[in-house]
Amino acid sequence: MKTIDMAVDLKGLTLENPIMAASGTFGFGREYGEYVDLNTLGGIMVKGLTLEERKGNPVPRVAETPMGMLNSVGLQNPGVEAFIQEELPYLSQFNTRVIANINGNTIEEYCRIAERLSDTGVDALELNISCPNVKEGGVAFGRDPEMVYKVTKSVREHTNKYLIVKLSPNVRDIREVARAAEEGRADCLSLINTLIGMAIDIEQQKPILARGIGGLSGPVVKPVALRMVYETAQTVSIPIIGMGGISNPNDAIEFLLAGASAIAVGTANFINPFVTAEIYEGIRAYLERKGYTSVKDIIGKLKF
Amino acid sequence: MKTIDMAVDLKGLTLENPIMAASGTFGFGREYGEYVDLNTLGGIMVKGLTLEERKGNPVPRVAETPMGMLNSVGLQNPGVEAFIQEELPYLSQFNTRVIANINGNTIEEYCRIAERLSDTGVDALELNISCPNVKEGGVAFGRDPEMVYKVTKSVREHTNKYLIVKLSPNVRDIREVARAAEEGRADCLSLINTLIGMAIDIEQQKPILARGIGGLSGPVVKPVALRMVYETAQTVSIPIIGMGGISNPNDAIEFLLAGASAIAVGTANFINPFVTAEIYEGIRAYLERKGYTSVKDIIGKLKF
Amino acid sequence: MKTSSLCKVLNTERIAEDIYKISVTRPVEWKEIKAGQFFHIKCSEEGKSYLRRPISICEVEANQLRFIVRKSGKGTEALCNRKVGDDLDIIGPLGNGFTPTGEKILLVGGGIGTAPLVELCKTIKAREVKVLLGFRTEPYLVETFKKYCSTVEVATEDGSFGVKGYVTALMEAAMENSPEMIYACGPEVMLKQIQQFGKEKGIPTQLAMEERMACGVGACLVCSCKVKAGDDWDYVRTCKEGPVFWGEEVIFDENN
Amino acid sequence: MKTSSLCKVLNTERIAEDIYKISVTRPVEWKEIKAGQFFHIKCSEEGKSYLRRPISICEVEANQLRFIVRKSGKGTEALCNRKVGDDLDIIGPLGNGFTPTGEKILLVGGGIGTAPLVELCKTIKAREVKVLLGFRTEPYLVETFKKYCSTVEVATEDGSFGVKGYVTALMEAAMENSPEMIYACGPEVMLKQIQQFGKEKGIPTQLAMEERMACGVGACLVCSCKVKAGDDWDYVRTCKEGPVFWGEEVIFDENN
Ligand SMILES: Cc1cc2nc3c(=O)[nH]c(=O)nc-3n(C[C@H](O)[C@H](O)[C@H](O)COP(=O)(O)OP(=O)(O)OC[C@H]3O[C@@H](n4cnc5c(N)ncnc54)[C@H](O)[C@@H]3O)c2cc1C
Ligand SMILES: Cc1cc2nc3c(=O)[nH]c(=O)nc-3n(C[C@H](O)[C@H](O)[C@H](O)COP(=O)(O)OP(=O)(O)OC[C@H]3O[C@@H](n4cnc5c(N)ncnc54)[C@H](O)[C@@H]3O)c2cc1C
Ligand SMILES: Cc1cc2nc3c(=O)[nH]c(=O)nc-3n(C[C@H](O)[C@H](O)[C@H](O)COP(=O)(O)O)c2cc1C
Ligand SMILES: Cc1cc2nc3c(=O)[nH]c(=O)nc-3n(C[C@H](O)[C@H](O)[C@H](O)COP(=O)(O)O)c2cc1C
Ligand code: FES
Ligand code: FES
Repeated sequence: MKTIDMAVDLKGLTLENPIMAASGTFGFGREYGEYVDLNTLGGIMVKGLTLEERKGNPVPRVAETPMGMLNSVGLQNPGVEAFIQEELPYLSQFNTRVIANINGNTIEEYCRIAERLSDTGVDALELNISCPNVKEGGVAFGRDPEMVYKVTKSVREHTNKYLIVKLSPNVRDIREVARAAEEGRADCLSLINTLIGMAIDIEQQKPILARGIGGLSGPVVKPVALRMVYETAQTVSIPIIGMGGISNPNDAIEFLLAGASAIAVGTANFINPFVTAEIYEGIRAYLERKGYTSVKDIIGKLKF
Repeated sequence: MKTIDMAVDLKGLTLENPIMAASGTFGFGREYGEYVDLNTLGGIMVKGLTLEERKGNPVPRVAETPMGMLNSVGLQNPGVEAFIQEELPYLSQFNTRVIANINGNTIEEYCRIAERLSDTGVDALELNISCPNVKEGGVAFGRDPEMVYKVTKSVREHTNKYLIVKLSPNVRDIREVARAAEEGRADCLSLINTLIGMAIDIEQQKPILARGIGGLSGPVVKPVALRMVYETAQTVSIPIIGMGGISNPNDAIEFLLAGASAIAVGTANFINPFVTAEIYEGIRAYLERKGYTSVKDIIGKLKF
Repeated sequence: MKTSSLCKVLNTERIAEDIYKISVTRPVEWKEIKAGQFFHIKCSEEGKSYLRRPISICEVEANQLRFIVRKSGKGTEALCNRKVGDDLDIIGPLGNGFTPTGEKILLVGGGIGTAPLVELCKTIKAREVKVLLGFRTEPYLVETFKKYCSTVEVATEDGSFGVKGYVTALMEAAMENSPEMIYACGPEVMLKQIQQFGKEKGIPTQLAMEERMACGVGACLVCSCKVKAGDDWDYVRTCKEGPVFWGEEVIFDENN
Repeated sequence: MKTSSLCKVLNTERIAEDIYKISVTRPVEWKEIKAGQFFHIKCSEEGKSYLRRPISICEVEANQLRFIVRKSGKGTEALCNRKVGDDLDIIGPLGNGFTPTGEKILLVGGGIGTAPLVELCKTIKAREVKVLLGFRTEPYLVETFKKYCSTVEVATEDGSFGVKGYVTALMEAAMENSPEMIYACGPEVMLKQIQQFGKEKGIPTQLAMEERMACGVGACLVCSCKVKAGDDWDYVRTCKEGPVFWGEEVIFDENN
């Protein structure tokens, strides 16, 4: 077995390997820590945090769709303070990057959370400006390039942490939004968050989700996510963390070729709790078979 | 068997039943005419027409994705004149509505095609401002509310035909675009056209489609389409033709409940050439079982 | 570290209309399995259903596990159609399970909610176990329960078997020998009535709740159950803090 | 009006690595089936593959149809894994098929492209039929061809069977008895060479082309094949105007 260098460099943040867990699908690591060795992950993006505890939306919060699911969790979380006290010490034990996914209703809230996290052990902040499941703020921020620029710039001024901006796919042109985040001095972009969808129970003639609409994720969104990652990689010069439907090594490699420097796995964990480990092995095997010595050799190498 | 009234009224256009064939998936009716009796369809939206003949994009033009497909046909069509001479007489034999799907690179081109079709036997025009597979025009028109308003208004001034505007899902907010089309005096909206996606062959390290990106359709897009139809129905007062992934009676009923007055079936024809007939029967059976006497009774009747 | 388990389907048997008994091999790693816990099953390998489906353990044997499944949608249909010899991808056991306590206990099951009570009935070390079962029409598992406890009473909505009506109608009579605990599983309306009943009679209840799940292991927070938290309320995870809750904690929503 | 057809799988046999012979019942509605036509098959009922897959007819019998399928992706894998007794949802026969003509003919097949030539070889009424077959390594169908024609020659890329090299290398020698027609099916590079060869020798060729399909019936226009149209070129439908084209019409793209 040849040694293959799996480390990736996100220009300011290095990862031991390009496989991360996507925010909101991996809790604070404890649960899937029983299935995979958290030390083998490049990074963990924790459940979206808000300034204060949030109870989230009423149930049902999930609906199955063909090869995908809709969720409307609505950012249920214990608040940034409880995260720092109760979850971060646990996560910090592992040799993996801890990324705090932060959410606000106003620019000020984003800044305050960022500030609060600045002196902690988190390795990076991921600005979630695209959660479709909160009524106020969230969506509007992520859909408008002007607002993306503003919130990124403001948060940038309140923290020295490595700053990832997570983009919404529910936009007119992902390139506009990506450019705005880059101009606001994001260190990195992550995409995509969920598409917005709906499902109806025709017997009861009402939506399956209590909130009516929810975020679509899983294999269904992969073609859209991959296209957006590709377009973004053609547009910005900061690194990209690609996600959206990644369920196996093949999917992950597609994102790397399209220009993602790292990838995150979300919904696929629910189907297969071992999937991150399988993706690691699969990428390794692909690189070996194709004669590469480093995963960096395939990033952005799509022939087109 | 109770008599159930399957006719729907699109305010200016009546259909014998709400089931239509979606543009680009049903050619000019000849091929699927060998599988289903075209008289049993509410309407047929023909392959997208341009002023002049178009050869379309290089192959491969199709890629399979989980529960869906990407296409990049690129509006291959014989041109509006050849359609009128060679295809329309065939289609006019049937007791079904014939809808011409029209495409241009400029507002002027849209107007000229509309004008040319005004004195023919087509029952309606469907303005395709959202085809993702032509380089010029198409996408830009459909993604920007201002442009949607302009092109709709201009075409409106050049024809007396019933005017349907087909919306792109690749927008920031479908409601903005829907409102713009309504203000431009569209008689009806149809949605959604395809999402934009990509697929990569990791062995060859190149996109599967020759053009790189393509339009995503099939069951995968249904949750997004349904949400957009619902949002649009809450926003405009003109009727809506819903489409996107409809593959069985259940799907069709979801769209009707969400507020579509009629539905169109696209990609599902490829998997099951009899699907439109099965959807007709399935809707009938549902209405009967639930004690309705007319399909109109469920349109927009979502309890939410 | 937990490992993935492929369990071979040993037998699939239709025991009532749309109700199947599915027996699978028991992996050696799964040492302790408690009544009320569930397994998260990949019903279809091909994508007919995408998410796993939570299915309660019905009976635990040394070398096999038994589930009772109601064919109700895409996933359970695929599951019930699995053939003998197929490998089922299962994770579990998950959730908390029932807390066995008391000498005189009452088990109340409605429909498919009768299934998890079998293992409870079989393992609980109570002196007196009484079982009340409710079905819409065709009953099942009645004989199985009879093997493990003294009294089994059945109600059916259409009166086709046992007493006509809801299972909760049998509860008043069951008070005669003053049960110390009530364990229940079934439709929400039934659980709500039992909660109320327990409160009125001063008998503690444990209710096995159902909620739509995604991960099944506590990571995604879609399966929230509303419970009391001091003067306030809180959402906890049905898959992790549940699926079994004490009757006094659960808050049922008005509109359900 | 055409009807849907469910064909029962009668037999599935692995005939080489990743190559399967699948026999299904022949519905009575399918009266005429021509060599070179194809069927559009729903390989998986559950969504493992979504689109149908085009598969050429290999042999037509009174009561059954035989396909040769190479397991290469999701759909063909699902198809090859179908069990005896399963119902396959098939539409067809589709496309134009070969035009049989001439007394002395040459058939050239490469890899899985050998399959459609079997039915042609079997039904063509030519005096002399010579068959050239090329494989990467393990050959298949050779004995089948031998049943229906006098001369069968084989080339393999690694020389493990027959002549070492590409099948096109056998063509020069085959010119000895001056064939009047060449029919070919196989990878694009092979077809391109045969087109060129036919042009040089003045022998008409018919090439069975492959292109990715969606509808298979001519409605969606994804399967375009570039052909000459006077001084210009045109895209025609591989599924409808093809899959068999005259060699002189086809325009192969440079970069392929
Ligand atoms: C802890 C727990 C234990 C259970 N034990 C059993 C059991 O032993 N036997 C049994 O037959 N059923 C059991 N169920 C219910 C079973 O999980 C659902 O009937 C099943 O998920 C529905 O799936 P489907 O494929 O039939 O329906 P679909 O309509 O295809 O399901 C679509 C989605 O909705 C969810 N869903 C739909 N109905 C329910 C429901 N009632 N509860 C939870 N999720 C639902 C599914 O999980 C899936 O994600 C249990 C549920 C829970 C939460
Ligand atoms: C007219 C015609 C006749 C054919 N006859 C046979 C036959 O007799 N036996 C046989 O084994 N194969 C035949 N093929 C090729 C066969 O259809 C492809 O191998 C198959 O579609 C690939 O599907 P998959 O599920 O293996 O691959 P996947 O990679 O899962 O396919 C994904 C998508 O790409 C398309 N695709 C991928 N490769 C090809 C290809 N080489 N040609 C066309 N579409 C492709 C598929 O149809 C599908 O839509 C024929 C193709 C055509 C066009
Ligand atoms: C249940 C669930 C909860 C999620 N919560 C969050 C969140 O709190 N913050 C966030 O930025 N993204 C959240 N997401 C989005 C995912 O991180 C990811 O962007 C998306 O699901 C696409 O990836 P996937 O298809 O691999 O899941 C959530 C997704 C799911 C399915
Ligand atoms: C192969 C193909 C070609 C299409 N061509 C057109 C077109 O010419 N004009 C148009 O307005 N829409 C076109 N569409 C979009 C469909 O009409 C429809 O809006 C979309 O596919 C979503 O519906 P579906 O999921 O049911 O296919 C095409 C779709 C496909 C799959
Ligand atoms: S199902 Fe994911 S937390 Fe319960
Ligand atoms: S596959 Fe649709 S036209 Fe050929």
